[in-house]
Amino acid sequence: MQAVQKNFETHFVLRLPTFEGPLDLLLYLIEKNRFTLENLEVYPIIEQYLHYIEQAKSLDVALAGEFLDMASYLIWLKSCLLLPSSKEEAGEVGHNPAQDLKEMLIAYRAIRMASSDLSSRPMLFRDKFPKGLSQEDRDLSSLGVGVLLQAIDAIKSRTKKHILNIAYKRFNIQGMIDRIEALLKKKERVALFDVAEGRDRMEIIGAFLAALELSKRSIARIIQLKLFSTIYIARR
Amino acid sequence: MNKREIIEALVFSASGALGVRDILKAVPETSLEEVESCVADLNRHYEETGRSFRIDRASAGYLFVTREEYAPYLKSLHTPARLSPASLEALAVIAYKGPCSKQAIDSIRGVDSSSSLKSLLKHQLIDIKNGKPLTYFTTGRFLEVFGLDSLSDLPDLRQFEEVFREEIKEGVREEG
Amino acid sequence: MNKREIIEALVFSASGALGVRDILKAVPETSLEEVESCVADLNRHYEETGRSFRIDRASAGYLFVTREEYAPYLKSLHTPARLSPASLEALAVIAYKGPCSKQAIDSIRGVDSSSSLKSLLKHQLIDIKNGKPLTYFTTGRFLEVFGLDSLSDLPDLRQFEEVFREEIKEGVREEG
Repeated sequence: MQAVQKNFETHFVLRLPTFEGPLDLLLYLIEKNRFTLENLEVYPIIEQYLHYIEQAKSLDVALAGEFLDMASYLIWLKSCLLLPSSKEEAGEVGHNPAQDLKEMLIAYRAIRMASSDLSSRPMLFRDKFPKGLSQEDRDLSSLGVGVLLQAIDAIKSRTKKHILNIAYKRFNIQGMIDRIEALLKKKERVALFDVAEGRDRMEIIGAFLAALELSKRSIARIIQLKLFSTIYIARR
Repeated sequence: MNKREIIEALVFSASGALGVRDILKAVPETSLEEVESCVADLNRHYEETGRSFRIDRASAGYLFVTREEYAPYLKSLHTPARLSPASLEALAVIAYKGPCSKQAIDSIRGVDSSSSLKSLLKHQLIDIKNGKPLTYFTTGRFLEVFGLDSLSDLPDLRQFEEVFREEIKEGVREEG
Repeated sequence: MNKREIIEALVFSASGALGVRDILKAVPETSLEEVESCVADLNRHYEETGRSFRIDRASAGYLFVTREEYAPYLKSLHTPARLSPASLEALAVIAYKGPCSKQAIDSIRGVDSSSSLKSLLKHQLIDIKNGKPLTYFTTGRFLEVFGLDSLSDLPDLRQFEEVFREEIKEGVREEG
Protein backbone atom coordinates (compact mmCIF):
# COMPACT_ATOMS: atom_id res chain seq x y z
CA MET A 1 0.00 0.00 0.00
CA GLN A 2 2.81 2.32 0.94
CA ALA A 3 4.41 1.82 -2.45
CA VAL A 4 1.20 2.53 -4.26
CA GLN A 5 0.73 5.71 -2.34
CA LYS A 6 4.26 6.95 -3.04
CA ASN A 7 3.84 6.25 -6.68
CA PHE A 8 0.57 8.08 -6.63
CA GLU A 9 2.07 11.16 -5.02
CA THR A 10 4.79 11.67 -7.58
CA HIS A 11 2.27 10.99 -10.26
CA PHE A 12 -0.17 13.68 -9.37
CA VAL A 13 2.35 16.32 -8.51
CA LEU A 14 3.50 16.12 -12.09
CA ARG A 15 0.08 15.94 -13.55
CA LEU A 16 -2.79 17.65 -11.85
CA PRO A 17 -5.71 16.30 -13.73
CA THR A 18 -8.79 18.41 -13.65
CA PHE A 19 -11.72 16.76 -12.05
CA GLU A 20 -15.38 17.48 -12.51
CA GLY A 21 -15.86 17.36 -8.77
CA PRO A 22 -14.97 15.54 -5.58
CA LEU A 23 -16.74 12.33 -6.64
CA ASP A 24 -14.80 12.32 -9.87
CA LEU A 25 -11.57 12.65 -7.91
CA LEU A 26 -12.59 9.83 -5.56
CA LEU A 27 -13.33 7.51 -8.47
CA TYR A 28 -9.97 8.39 -9.96
CA LEU A 29 -8.26 7.47 -6.70
CA ILE A 30 -10.17 4.21 -6.45
CA GLU A 31 -9.20 3.28 -9.99
CA LYS A 32 -5.59 4.27 -9.37
CA ASN A 33 -5.50 1.99 -6.34
CA ARG A 34 -7.30 -0.76 -8.20
CA PHE A 35 -9.84 -0.97 -5.47
CA THR A 36 -13.31 -2.18 -6.04
CA LEU A 37 -16.39 -0.56 -4.68
CA GLU A 38 -17.34 -3.98 -3.32
CA ASN A 39 -14.25 -4.32 -1.21
CA LEU A 40 -13.24 -0.72 -1.13
CA GLU A 41 -10.81 0.21 1.56
CA VAL A 42 -12.14 3.55 2.53
CA TYR A 43 -9.31 4.59 4.76
CA PRO A 44 -6.45 4.88 2.22
CA ILE A 45 -8.78 6.60 -0.22
CA ILE A 46 -9.66 9.18 2.39
CA GLU A 47 -5.98 9.73 3.13
CA GLN A 48 -5.15 10.18 -0.53
CA TYR A 49 -8.04 12.50 -1.10
CA LEU A 50 -7.03 14.72 1.78
CA HIS A 51 -3.46 14.59 0.61
CA TYR A 52 -4.50 15.64 -2.85
CA ILE A 53 -6.41 18.59 -1.46
CA GLU A 54 -3.37 19.63 0.55
CA GLN A 55 -1.17 19.38 -2.52
CA ALA A 56 -3.59 21.35 -4.60
CA LYS A 57 -3.75 24.04 -1.93
CA SER A 58 0.03 24.25 -1.69
CA LEU A 59 0.26 24.61 -5.44
CA ASP A 60 -2.26 27.39 -5.17
CA VAL A 61 -4.79 25.60 -7.30
CA ALA A 62 -8.16 27.23 -6.89
CA LEU A 63 -10.40 24.54 -5.49
CA ALA A 64 -14.14 24.68 -5.75
CA GLY A 65 -15.95 24.66 -2.43
CA GLU A 66 -17.28 21.17 -3.13
CA PHE A 67 -13.81 19.66 -2.83
CA LEU A 68 -13.41 21.19 0.60
CA ASP A 69 -16.90 20.10 1.66
CA MET A 70 -16.00 16.58 0.71
CA ALA A 71 -12.72 16.86 2.60
CA SER A 72 -14.51 17.76 5.81
CA TYR A 73 -17.02 14.98 5.23
CA LEU A 74 -14.17 12.51 4.77
CA ILE A 75 -12.45 13.73 7.92
CA TRP A 76 -15.68 13.06 9.76
CA LEU A 77 -15.98 9.65 8.11
CA LYS A 78 -12.43 8.83 9.11
CA SER A 79 -13.20 9.66 12.71
CA CYS A 80 -16.22 7.36 12.54
CA LEU A 81 -14.03 4.58 11.24
CA LEU A 82 -11.40 5.14 13.87
CA LEU A 83 -13.83 5.26 16.75
CA PRO A 84 -15.89 2.09 16.82
CA SER A 85 -17.74 3.42 19.85
CA SER A 86 -19.41 6.03 17.70
CA LYS A 87 -21.09 3.17 15.88
CA GLU A 88 -23.82 3.10 18.44
CA GLU A 89 -24.77 6.62 17.67
CA ALA A 90 -24.68 5.94 13.96
CA GLY A 91 -26.76 2.86 14.58
CA GLU A 92 -29.44 5.10 15.91
CA VAL A 93 -29.97 6.62 12.50
CA GLY A 94 -29.57 3.19 11.02
CA HIS A 95 -26.70 3.13 8.56
CA ASN A 96 -23.06 2.74 7.98
CA PRO A 97 -21.38 5.92 6.74
CA ALA A 98 -18.77 4.10 4.66
CA GLN A 99 -21.60 2.34 2.86
CA ASP A 100 -23.15 5.73 2.14
CA LEU A 101 -20.00 6.85 0.45
CA LYS A 102 -19.98 3.69 -1.67
CA GLU A 103 -23.59 4.17 -2.69
CA MET A 104 -22.88 7.75 -3.61
CA LEU A 105 -19.96 6.67 -5.77
CA ILE A 106 -21.88 3.87 -7.46
CA ALA A 107 -24.73 6.24 -8.30
CA TYR A 108 -22.36 8.88 -9.62
CA ARG A 109 -20.37 6.42 -11.65
CA ALA A 110 -23.55 5.04 -13.24
CA ILE A 111 -24.57 8.58 -14.23
CA ARG A 112 -21.16 9.21 -15.69
CA MET A 113 -21.48 6.10 -17.81
CA ALA A 114 -24.97 7.15 -18.84
CA SER A 115 -23.59 10.50 -19.92
CA SER A 116 -20.87 8.93 -22.01
CA ASP A 117 -23.52 6.67 -23.52
CA LEU A 118 -25.47 9.78 -24.48
CA SER A 119 -22.40 11.46 -25.86
CA SER A 120 -21.55 8.42 -27.98
CA ARG A 121 -24.85 8.67 -29.84
CA PRO A 122 -24.92 10.64 -33.08
CA MET A 123 -26.08 14.04 -31.95
CA LEU A 124 -28.17 16.42 -33.99
CA PHE A 125 -26.30 19.68 -34.69
CA ARG A 126 -23.01 17.97 -33.81
CA ASP A 127 -22.75 14.80 -35.92
CA LYS A 128 -25.73 15.27 -38.17
CA PHE A 129 -27.63 18.30 -39.35
CA PRO A 130 -31.30 18.49 -40.18
CA LYS A 131 -32.43 19.76 -43.53
CA GLY A 132 -32.80 23.51 -43.64
CA LEU A 133 -33.09 24.02 -39.92
CA SER A 134 -30.75 26.02 -37.79
CA GLN A 135 -30.06 25.39 -34.17
CA GLU A 136 -31.38 28.77 -33.18
CA ASP A 137 -34.75 28.20 -34.76
CA ARG A 138 -37.46 28.51 -32.20
CA ASP A 139 -40.44 26.69 -33.56
CA LEU A 140 -43.55 27.68 -31.62
CA SER A 141 -44.59 24.09 -31.16
CA SER A 142 -41.40 23.24 -29.30
CA LEU A 143 -41.33 26.15 -26.90
CA GLY A 144 -41.17 25.64 -23.17
CA VAL A 145 -41.02 28.06 -20.30
CA GLY A 146 -37.27 27.62 -20.16
CA VAL A 147 -37.10 29.74 -23.28
CA LEU A 148 -38.89 32.59 -21.48
CA LEU A 149 -36.52 32.45 -18.55
CA GLN A 150 -33.63 32.54 -20.90
CA ALA A 151 -35.10 35.57 -22.64
CA ILE A 152 -35.27 37.29 -19.26
CA ASP A 153 -31.69 36.36 -18.56
CA ALA A 154 -30.72 37.81 -21.94
CA ILE A 155 -32.40 41.10 -21.06
CA LYS A 156 -30.70 41.13 -17.70
CA SER A 157 -27.24 40.56 -19.04
CA ARG A 158 -27.78 43.16 -21.73
CA THR A 159 -29.19 45.86 -19.52
CA LYS A 160 -27.26 44.83 -16.42
CA LYS A 161 -30.18 45.59 -14.22
CA HIS A 162 -32.45 43.43 -12.19
CA ILE A 163 -35.46 44.14 -14.29
CA LEU A 164 -37.96 42.26 -12.29
CA ASN A 165 -37.30 43.98 -9.01
CA ILE A 166 -36.16 40.93 -7.21
CA ALA A 167 -36.22 42.31 -3.73
CA TYR A 168 -34.00 40.48 -1.33
CA LYS A 169 -35.87 40.40 1.89
CA ARG A 170 -33.74 41.20 4.88
CA PHE A 171 -34.07 38.38 7.28
CA ASN A 172 -33.94 38.71 10.98
CA ILE A 173 -32.79 35.74 12.93
CA GLN A 174 -35.29 36.12 15.74
CA GLY A 175 -38.11 36.03 13.18
CA MET A 176 -36.61 32.91 11.71
CA ILE A 177 -36.25 31.31 15.16
CA ASP A 178 -39.92 32.00 15.82
CA ARG A 179 -40.82 30.47 12.49
CA ILE A 180 -38.83 27.30 13.19
CA GLU A 181 -40.29 26.97 16.68
CA ALA A 182 -43.79 27.30 15.31
CA LEU A 183 -43.07 24.64 12.71
CA LEU A 184 -41.59 22.29 15.31
CA LYS A 185 -44.73 22.56 17.36
CA LYS A 186 -46.61 21.03 14.48
CA LYS A 187 -44.02 18.58 13.26
CA GLU A 188 -41.26 16.44 14.75
CA ARG A 189 -38.75 17.78 12.24
CA VAL A 190 -38.62 20.18 9.31
CA ALA A 191 -36.27 20.47 6.38
CA LEU A 192 -34.07 23.57 6.43
CA PHE A 193 -35.24 24.41 2.92
CA ASP A 194 -38.86 24.39 4.02
CA VAL A 195 -38.09 26.97 6.65
CA ALA A 196 -36.68 29.26 3.99
CA GLU A 197 -39.86 29.43 1.99
CA GLY A 198 -38.69 31.80 -0.69
CA ARG A 199 -35.56 29.68 -1.23
CA ASP A 200 -33.38 32.68 -1.75
CA ARG A 201 -29.92 32.43 -0.48
CA MET A 202 -30.09 35.07 2.22
CA GLU A 203 -33.17 33.42 3.60
CA ILE A 204 -31.55 30.00 3.69
CA ILE A 205 -28.54 31.44 5.45
CA GLY A 206 -30.91 33.07 7.93
CA ALA A 207 -32.70 29.79 8.53
CA PHE A 208 -29.41 28.02 9.02
CA LEU A 209 -28.16 30.59 11.54
CA ALA A 210 -31.46 30.36 13.37
CA ALA A 211 -31.16 26.57 13.47
CA LEU A 212 -27.63 26.84 14.90
CA GLU A 213 -28.91 29.18 17.56
CA LEU A 214 -31.72 26.78 18.49
CA SER A 215 -29.25 23.92 18.60
CA LYS A 216 -27.00 25.93 20.93
CA ARG A 217 -29.94 26.57 23.21
CA SER A 218 -30.71 22.82 23.12
CA ILE A 219 -34.13 23.46 21.68
CA ALA A 220 -33.48 21.69 18.38
CA ARG A 221 -31.06 19.32 16.74
CA ILE A 222 -29.61 19.69 13.25
CA ILE A 223 -29.48 16.43 11.30
CA GLN A 224 -27.86 15.68 7.97
CA LEU A 225 -27.67 11.98 7.23
CA LYS A 226 -25.08 12.23 4.52
CA LEU A 227 -23.17 14.72 2.46
CA PHE A 228 -25.42 16.85 0.22
CA SER A 229 -28.54 15.32 1.69
CA THR A 230 -31.34 17.38 3.15
CA ILE A 231 -30.61 19.20 6.38
CA TYR A 232 -33.34 18.71 8.97
CA ILE A 233 -34.08 20.62 12.11
CA ALA A 234 -35.59 18.28 14.70
CA ARG A 235 -37.34 18.89 17.96
CA ARG A 236 -35.30 17.94 21.03
CA MET B 1 -15.73 11.14 -49.96
CA ASN B 2 -16.93 12.72 -53.12
CA LYS B 3 -16.92 16.49 -53.64
CA ARG B 4 -20.31 16.15 -55.21
CA GLU B 5 -21.83 14.65 -52.08
CA ILE B 6 -20.13 17.18 -49.84
CA ILE B 7 -21.76 19.93 -51.86
CA GLU B 8 -25.05 18.07 -51.60
CA ALA B 9 -24.73 17.89 -47.80
CA LEU B 10 -23.86 21.59 -47.62
CA VAL B 11 -26.85 22.77 -49.63
CA PHE B 12 -29.03 20.26 -47.81
CA SER B 13 -28.16 21.40 -44.32
CA ALA B 14 -28.11 25.14 -44.97
CA SER B 15 -31.06 27.10 -43.71
CA GLY B 16 -32.04 29.08 -46.77
CA ALA B 17 -30.21 29.49 -50.05
CA LEU B 18 -26.48 28.76 -49.89
CA GLY B 19 -24.15 31.16 -51.68
CA VAL B 20 -21.49 29.79 -54.00
CA ARG B 21 -18.87 31.55 -51.92
CA ASP B 22 -19.88 29.56 -48.84
CA ILE B 23 -19.50 26.38 -50.84
CA LEU B 24 -16.08 27.38 -52.14
CA LYS B 25 -15.01 28.15 -48.58
CA ALA B 26 -16.25 24.82 -47.24
CA VAL B 27 -14.84 22.62 -50.00
CA PRO B 28 -11.15 23.26 -50.49
CA GLU B 29 -9.68 23.40 -53.96
CA THR B 30 -12.89 23.73 -55.86
CA SER B 31 -13.72 26.04 -58.67
CA LEU B 32 -16.97 27.75 -59.52
CA GLU B 33 -17.26 25.57 -62.60
CA GLU B 34 -16.80 22.44 -60.58
CA VAL B 35 -19.57 23.45 -58.16
CA GLU B 36 -21.89 24.12 -61.08
CA SER B 37 -21.16 20.82 -62.72
CA CYS B 38 -21.59 18.93 -59.43
CA VAL B 39 -25.00 20.51 -58.93
CA ALA B 40 -26.01 19.69 -62.48
CA ASP B 41 -24.81 16.16 -61.91
CA LEU B 42 -26.83 15.82 -58.70
CA ASN B 43 -29.96 17.16 -60.38
CA ARG B 44 -29.55 14.68 -63.22
CA HIS B 45 -29.19 11.92 -60.66
CA TYR B 46 -32.31 13.03 -58.75
CA GLU B 47 -34.30 13.14 -61.92
CA GLU B 48 -33.16 9.70 -63.07
CA THR B 49 -33.89 8.08 -59.74
CA GLY B 50 -37.30 9.73 -59.50
CA ARG B 51 -36.59 11.93 -56.47
CA SER B 52 -39.24 14.42 -55.41
CA PHE B 53 -36.74 17.27 -55.11
CA ARG B 54 -34.00 19.10 -56.95
CA ILE B 55 -31.49 21.87 -56.37
CA ASP B 56 -32.54 25.26 -57.72
CA ARG B 57 -30.25 28.14 -58.37
CA ALA B 58 -31.60 31.47 -57.14
CA SER B 59 -29.85 34.80 -56.92
CA ALA B 60 -28.84 34.15 -53.33
CA GLY B 61 -27.39 30.75 -54.15
CA TYR B 62 -28.38 27.08 -54.24
CA LEU B 63 -31.51 25.81 -52.62
CA PHE B 64 -33.23 22.43 -52.36
CA VAL B 65 -36.87 22.56 -53.48
CA THR B 66 -39.55 19.94 -53.97
CA ARG B 67 -40.76 19.39 -57.53
CA GLU B 68 -43.89 21.25 -58.54
CA GLU B 69 -46.05 18.17 -59.03
CA TYR B 70 -45.85 17.40 -55.30
CA ALA B 71 -47.21 20.79 -54.27
CA PRO B 72 -50.84 19.61 -53.84
CA TYR B 73 -49.71 17.05 -51.25
CA LEU B 74 -47.70 19.59 -49.30
CA LYS B 75 -50.59 21.97 -48.74
CA SER B 76 -51.59 20.31 -45.51
CA LEU B 77 -48.16 21.00 -44.02
CA HIS B 78 -48.31 24.02 -41.84
CA THR B 79 -45.27 26.21 -41.69
CA PRO B 80 -44.49 26.40 -38.04
CA ALA B 81 -44.45 29.85 -36.54
CA ARG B 82 -41.05 31.06 -35.49
CA LEU B 83 -40.30 33.68 -32.92
CA SER B 84 -37.23 35.86 -32.98
CA PRO B 85 -35.16 36.21 -29.80
CA ALA B 86 -36.45 39.79 -29.55
CA SER B 87 -40.06 38.62 -29.67
CA LEU B 88 -39.35 36.02 -27.02
CA GLU B 89 -37.92 38.71 -24.78
CA ALA B 90 -40.98 40.89 -25.19
CA LEU B 91 -43.20 37.87 -24.60
CA ALA B 92 -41.35 36.97 -21.41
CA VAL B 93 -41.72 40.51 -20.07
CA ILE B 94 -45.45 40.54 -20.83
CA ALA B 95 -45.92 37.10 -19.28
CA TYR B 96 -44.24 38.10 -16.04
CA LYS B 97 -45.14 41.78 -15.86
CA GLY B 98 -48.32 42.02 -17.90
CA PRO B 99 -50.65 43.64 -18.46
CA CYS B 100 -48.17 46.36 -19.22
CA SER B 101 -47.67 49.23 -21.64
CA LYS B 102 -45.32 49.28 -24.59
CA GLN B 103 -43.34 51.93 -22.81
CA ALA B 104 -42.81 49.63 -19.84
CA ILE B 105 -41.71 46.79 -22.11
CA ASP B 106 -39.32 49.04 -24.02
CA SER B 107 -37.80 50.40 -20.89
CA ILE B 108 -37.23 46.95 -19.42
CA ARG B 109 -35.70 45.63 -22.64
CA GLY B 110 -33.77 48.79 -23.36
CA VAL B 111 -34.85 48.67 -27.00
CA ASP B 112 -37.94 49.39 -29.05
CA SER B 113 -40.37 46.47 -29.18
CA SER B 114 -42.77 47.58 -31.96
CA SER B 115 -41.99 44.79 -34.40
CA SER B 116 -41.86 42.17 -31.66
CA LEU B 117 -45.29 43.19 -30.41
CA LYS B 118 -46.62 43.03 -33.94
CA SER B 119 -45.30 39.52 -34.39
CA LEU B 120 -46.66 38.37 -31.03
CA LEU B 121 -50.07 39.82 -31.86
CA LYS B 122 -50.00 38.07 -35.21
CA HIS B 123 -49.32 34.75 -33.53
CA GLN B 124 -52.09 35.52 -31.03
CA LEU B 125 -49.76 35.04 -28.12
CA ILE B 126 -50.65 38.45 -26.73
CA ASP B 127 -53.63 40.76 -26.91
CA ILE B 128 -54.30 44.44 -26.30
CA LYS B 129 -56.35 45.92 -23.53
CA ASN B 130 -57.88 49.32 -24.20
CA GLY B 131 -57.01 52.20 -21.93
CA LYS B 132 -54.49 54.93 -21.60
CA PRO B 133 -51.94 53.73 -22.31
CA LEU B 134 -52.83 50.53 -24.16
CA THR B 135 -51.60 47.50 -22.26
CA TYR B 136 -50.53 44.09 -23.45
CA PHE B 137 -51.28 40.76 -21.85
CA THR B 138 -50.77 37.10 -22.73
CA THR B 139 -53.62 35.07 -24.21
CA GLY B 140 -55.05 31.60 -23.78
CA ARG B 141 -53.11 30.60 -26.86
CA PHE B 142 -49.94 31.59 -25.02
CA LEU B 143 -50.79 29.19 -22.18
CA GLU B 144 -51.57 26.49 -24.70
CA VAL B 145 -48.27 26.87 -26.58
CA PHE B 146 -46.25 26.81 -23.38
CA GLY B 147 -48.27 24.00 -21.85
CA LEU B 148 -49.41 26.02 -18.85
CA ASP B 149 -52.69 25.85 -16.99
CA SER B 150 -52.46 29.43 -15.83
CA LEU B 151 -49.92 32.21 -15.50
CA SER B 152 -49.24 31.10 -11.95
CA ASP B 153 -47.60 28.01 -13.47
CA LEU B 154 -44.76 30.18 -14.69
CA PRO B 155 -41.63 29.32 -12.73
CA ASP B 156 -40.96 31.65 -9.86
CA LEU B 157 -38.16 33.94 -10.96
CA ARG B 158 -36.69 34.26 -7.53
CA GLN B 159 -36.29 30.50 -7.35
CA PHE B 160 -34.83 30.49 -10.79
CA GLU B 161 -31.91 32.49 -9.52
CA GLU B 162 -30.54 29.04 -8.67
CA VAL B 163 -29.48 28.76 -12.27
CA PHE B 164 -28.97 32.32 -13.43
CA ARG B 165 -26.72 33.62 -10.72
CA GLU B 166 -22.99 33.81 -10.14
CA GLU B 167 -22.25 33.95 -13.79
CA ILE B 168 -18.72 35.11 -13.38
CA LYS B 169 -17.63 32.22 -11.25
CA GLU B 170 -19.34 29.56 -13.30
CA GLY B 171 -18.98 31.10 -16.71
CA VAL B 172 -15.36 30.03 -16.88
CA ARG B 173 -16.13 26.37 -16.59
CA GLU B 174 -18.70 26.11 -19.29
CA GLU B 175 -18.61 27.05 -22.91
CA GLY B 176 -21.56 28.98 -24.25
CA MET C 1 -46.99 9.55 -58.57
CA ASN C 2 -45.61 7.12 -56.09
CA LYS C 3 -46.68 7.17 -52.43
CA ARG C 4 -43.08 6.68 -51.49
CA GLU C 5 -42.04 9.88 -53.22
CA ILE C 6 -44.97 11.80 -51.78
CA ILE C 7 -43.81 10.81 -48.31
CA GLU C 8 -40.29 11.80 -49.28
CA ALA C 9 -41.50 15.21 -50.44
CA LEU C 10 -43.47 15.68 -47.21
CA VAL C 11 -40.62 14.87 -44.86
CA PHE C 12 -38.29 16.84 -47.10
CA SER C 13 -40.28 20.03 -47.07
CA ALA C 14 -41.33 19.94 -43.42
CA SER C 15 -39.36 22.25 -41.21
CA GLY C 16 -38.48 20.07 -38.29
CA ALA C 17 -39.52 16.50 -37.56
CA LEU C 18 -42.73 15.44 -39.26
CA GLY C 19 -45.13 13.38 -37.18
CA VAL C 20 -46.53 10.17 -38.60
CA ARG C 21 -50.02 11.56 -38.10
CA ASP C 22 -49.28 14.48 -40.40
CA ILE C 23 -48.10 12.05 -43.04
CA LEU C 24 -51.22 9.91 -42.72
CA LYS C 25 -53.34 13.03 -43.06
CA ALA C 26 -51.54 14.24 -46.16
CA VAL C 27 -51.38 10.91 -47.98
CA PRO C 28 -54.84 9.39 -48.31
CA GLU C 29 -55.36 5.69 -47.76
CA THR C 30 -52.03 4.95 -46.15
CA SER C 31 -51.29 2.86 -43.13
CA LEU C 32 -48.65 3.32 -40.49
CA GLU C 33 -46.90 0.19 -41.73
CA GLU C 34 -46.86 1.52 -45.25
CA VAL C 35 -45.26 4.77 -44.12
CA GLU C 36 -42.64 2.85 -42.21
CA SER C 37 -41.82 0.60 -45.12
CA CYS C 38 -41.66 3.55 -47.54
CA VAL C 39 -39.19 5.33 -45.27
CA ALA C 40 -37.08 2.18 -44.94
CA ASP C 41 -37.20 1.86 -48.72
CA LEU C 42 -36.10 5.45 -49.23
CA ASN C 43 -33.25 5.06 -46.78
CA ARG C 44 -32.07 1.94 -48.57
CA HIS C 45 -32.19 3.84 -51.82
CA TYR C 46 -30.20 6.78 -50.41
CA GLU C 47 -27.60 4.44 -49.07
CA GLU C 48 -27.24 2.55 -52.33
CA THR C 49 -26.93 5.69 -54.42
CA GLY C 50 -24.42 7.23 -52.02
CA ARG C 51 -26.55 10.15 -50.85
CA SER C 52 -25.21 12.33 -48.05
CA PHE C 53 -28.47 12.22 -46.10
CA ARG C 54 -31.06 9.86 -44.68
CA ILE C 55 -34.36 9.97 -42.85
CA ASP C 56 -34.10 9.56 -39.07
CA ARG C 57 -36.87 8.54 -36.77
CA ALA C 58 -37.10 10.25 -33.40
CA SER C 59 -39.81 10.98 -30.88
CA ALA C 60 -41.68 13.61 -32.86
CA GLY C 61 -41.51 11.81 -36.18
CA TYR C 62 -39.35 11.69 -39.28
CA LEU C 63 -36.52 14.06 -40.01
CA PHE C 64 -34.09 14.37 -42.90
CA VAL C 65 -30.51 14.60 -41.59
CA THR C 66 -27.03 14.53 -43.08
CA ARG C 67 -24.92 11.43 -42.55
CA GLU C 68 -22.34 11.58 -39.76
CA GLU C 69 -19.32 11.32 -42.06
CA TYR C 70 -20.16 14.70 -43.61
CA ALA C 71 -20.15 16.56 -40.29
CA PRO C 72 -16.50 17.69 -40.64
CA TYR C 73 -17.30 19.35 -43.97
CA LEU C 74 -20.28 21.19 -42.56
CA LYS C 75 -18.30 22.87 -39.80
CA SER C 76 -17.79 26.07 -41.73
CA LEU C 77 -21.55 26.36 -42.15
CA HIS C 78 -22.76 25.36 -38.71
CA THR C 79 -21.11 25.84 -35.38
CA PRO C 80 -21.47 22.38 -33.93
CA ALA C 81 -23.36 22.14 -30.66
CA ARG C 82 -20.98 21.34 -27.87
CA LEU C 83 -21.92 20.11 -24.45
CA SER C 84 -19.29 20.03 -21.73
CA PRO C 85 -18.81 16.80 -19.76
CA ALA C 86 -20.47 18.55 -16.83
CA SER C 87 -23.54 19.42 -18.90
CA LEU C 88 -23.75 15.88 -20.23
CA GLU C 89 -23.65 14.54 -16.69
CA ALA C 90 -26.42 16.87 -15.59
CA LEU C 91 -28.39 15.92 -18.70
CA ALA C 92 -28.01 12.21 -17.90
CA VAL C 93 -29.27 12.80 -14.36
CA ILE C 94 -32.32 14.64 -15.67
CA ALA C 95 -32.99 12.04 -18.37
CA TYR C 96 -32.90 9.21 -15.84
CA LYS C 97 -34.20 10.84 -12.68
CA GLY C 98 -36.22 13.76 -14.01
CA PRO C 99 -38.33 15.63 -13.30
CA CYS C 100 -36.00 16.44 -10.47
CA SER C 101 -34.81 19.44 -8.52
CA LYS C 102 -31.49 21.15 -8.91
CA GLN C 103 -30.63 19.95 -5.43
CA ALA C 104 -31.14 16.33 -6.49
CA ILE C 105 -28.91 16.86 -9.52
CA ASP C 106 -26.21 18.57 -7.46
CA SER C 107 -26.35 15.85 -4.88
CA ILE C 108 -25.80 13.03 -7.37
CA ARG C 109 -22.99 14.89 -9.12
CA GLY C 110 -21.45 16.26 -5.94
CA VAL C 111 -21.06 19.68 -7.54
CA ASP C 112 -23.14 22.71 -8.34
CA SER C 113 -24.92 22.36 -11.69
CA SER C 114 -26.08 25.95 -12.31
CA SER C 115 -24.00 26.57 -15.38
CA SER C 116 -24.78 23.15 -16.83
CA LEU C 117 -28.50 23.69 -16.39
CA LYS C 118 -28.18 27.03 -18.08
CA SER C 119 -26.39 25.54 -21.04
CA LEU C 120 -28.91 22.69 -21.32
CA LEU C 121 -31.77 25.18 -21.25
CA LYS C 122 -30.11 27.17 -23.97
CA HIS C 123 -29.91 24.09 -26.16
CA GLN C 124 -33.57 23.40 -25.34
CA LEU C 125 -32.64 19.93 -24.14
CA ILE C 126 -34.37 20.48 -20.82
CA ASP C 127 -37.25 22.57 -19.54
CA ILE C 128 -38.52 23.72 -16.17
CA LYS C 129 -41.65 23.00 -14.23
CA ASN C 130 -42.84 25.39 -11.58
CA GLY C 131 -43.09 24.17 -8.02
CA LYS C 132 -41.21 24.19 -4.80
CA PRO C 133 -38.55 23.37 -5.67
CA LEU C 134 -38.45 23.94 -9.43
CA THR C 135 -37.99 20.70 -11.30
CA TYR C 136 -36.19 19.97 -14.54
CA PHE C 137 -37.13 17.49 -17.24
CA THR C 138 -35.93 16.56 -20.73
CA THR C 139 -37.77 17.92 -23.77
CA GLY C 140 -38.90 16.50 -27.09
CA ARG C 141 -35.90 18.25 -28.56
CA PHE C 142 -33.72 16.07 -26.32
CA LEU C 143 -35.20 12.92 -27.88
CA GLU C 144 -34.78 14.40 -31.34
CA VAL C 145 -31.18 15.43 -30.77
CA PHE C 146 -30.16 12.01 -29.46
CA GLY C 147 -32.32 10.06 -31.91
CA LEU C 148 -34.51 8.45 -29.25
CA ASP C 149 -38.13 7.40 -29.59
CA SER C 150 -38.80 7.84 -25.90
CA LEU C 151 -36.91 7.97 -22.63
CA SER C 152 -37.46 4.24 -22.21
CA ASP C 153 -35.06 3.74 -25.13
CA LEU C 154 -32.22 4.69 -22.84
CA PRO C 155 -30.24 1.80 -21.40
CA ASP C 156 -31.11 0.81 -17.87
CA LEU C 157 -29.13 2.73 -15.29
CA ARG C 158 -28.78 -0.39 -13.15
CA GLN C 159 -26.96 -1.95 -16.05
CA PHE C 160 -24.27 0.70 -15.69
CA GLU C 161 -23.98 0.00 -12.00
CA GLU C 162 -23.52 -3.68 -12.77
CA VAL C 163 -20.91 -2.95 -15.41
CA PHE C 164 -18.96 -1.12 -12.76
CA ARG C 165 -19.07 -4.07 -10.41
CA GLU C 166 -18.03 -6.52 -13.16
CA GLU C 167 -15.26 -4.29 -14.38
CA ILE C 168 -13.90 -4.04 -10.91
CA LYS C 169 -13.99 -7.77 -10.28
CA GLU C 170 -11.87 -8.28 -13.35
CA GLY C 171 -9.40 -5.74 -12.09
CA VAL C 172 -9.08 -7.70 -8.87
CA ARG C 173 -8.46 -10.94 -10.69
CA GLU C 174 -5.68 -9.35 -12.67
CA GLU C 175 -3.96 -8.26 -9.58
CA GLY C 176 -4.51 -11.54 -7.76
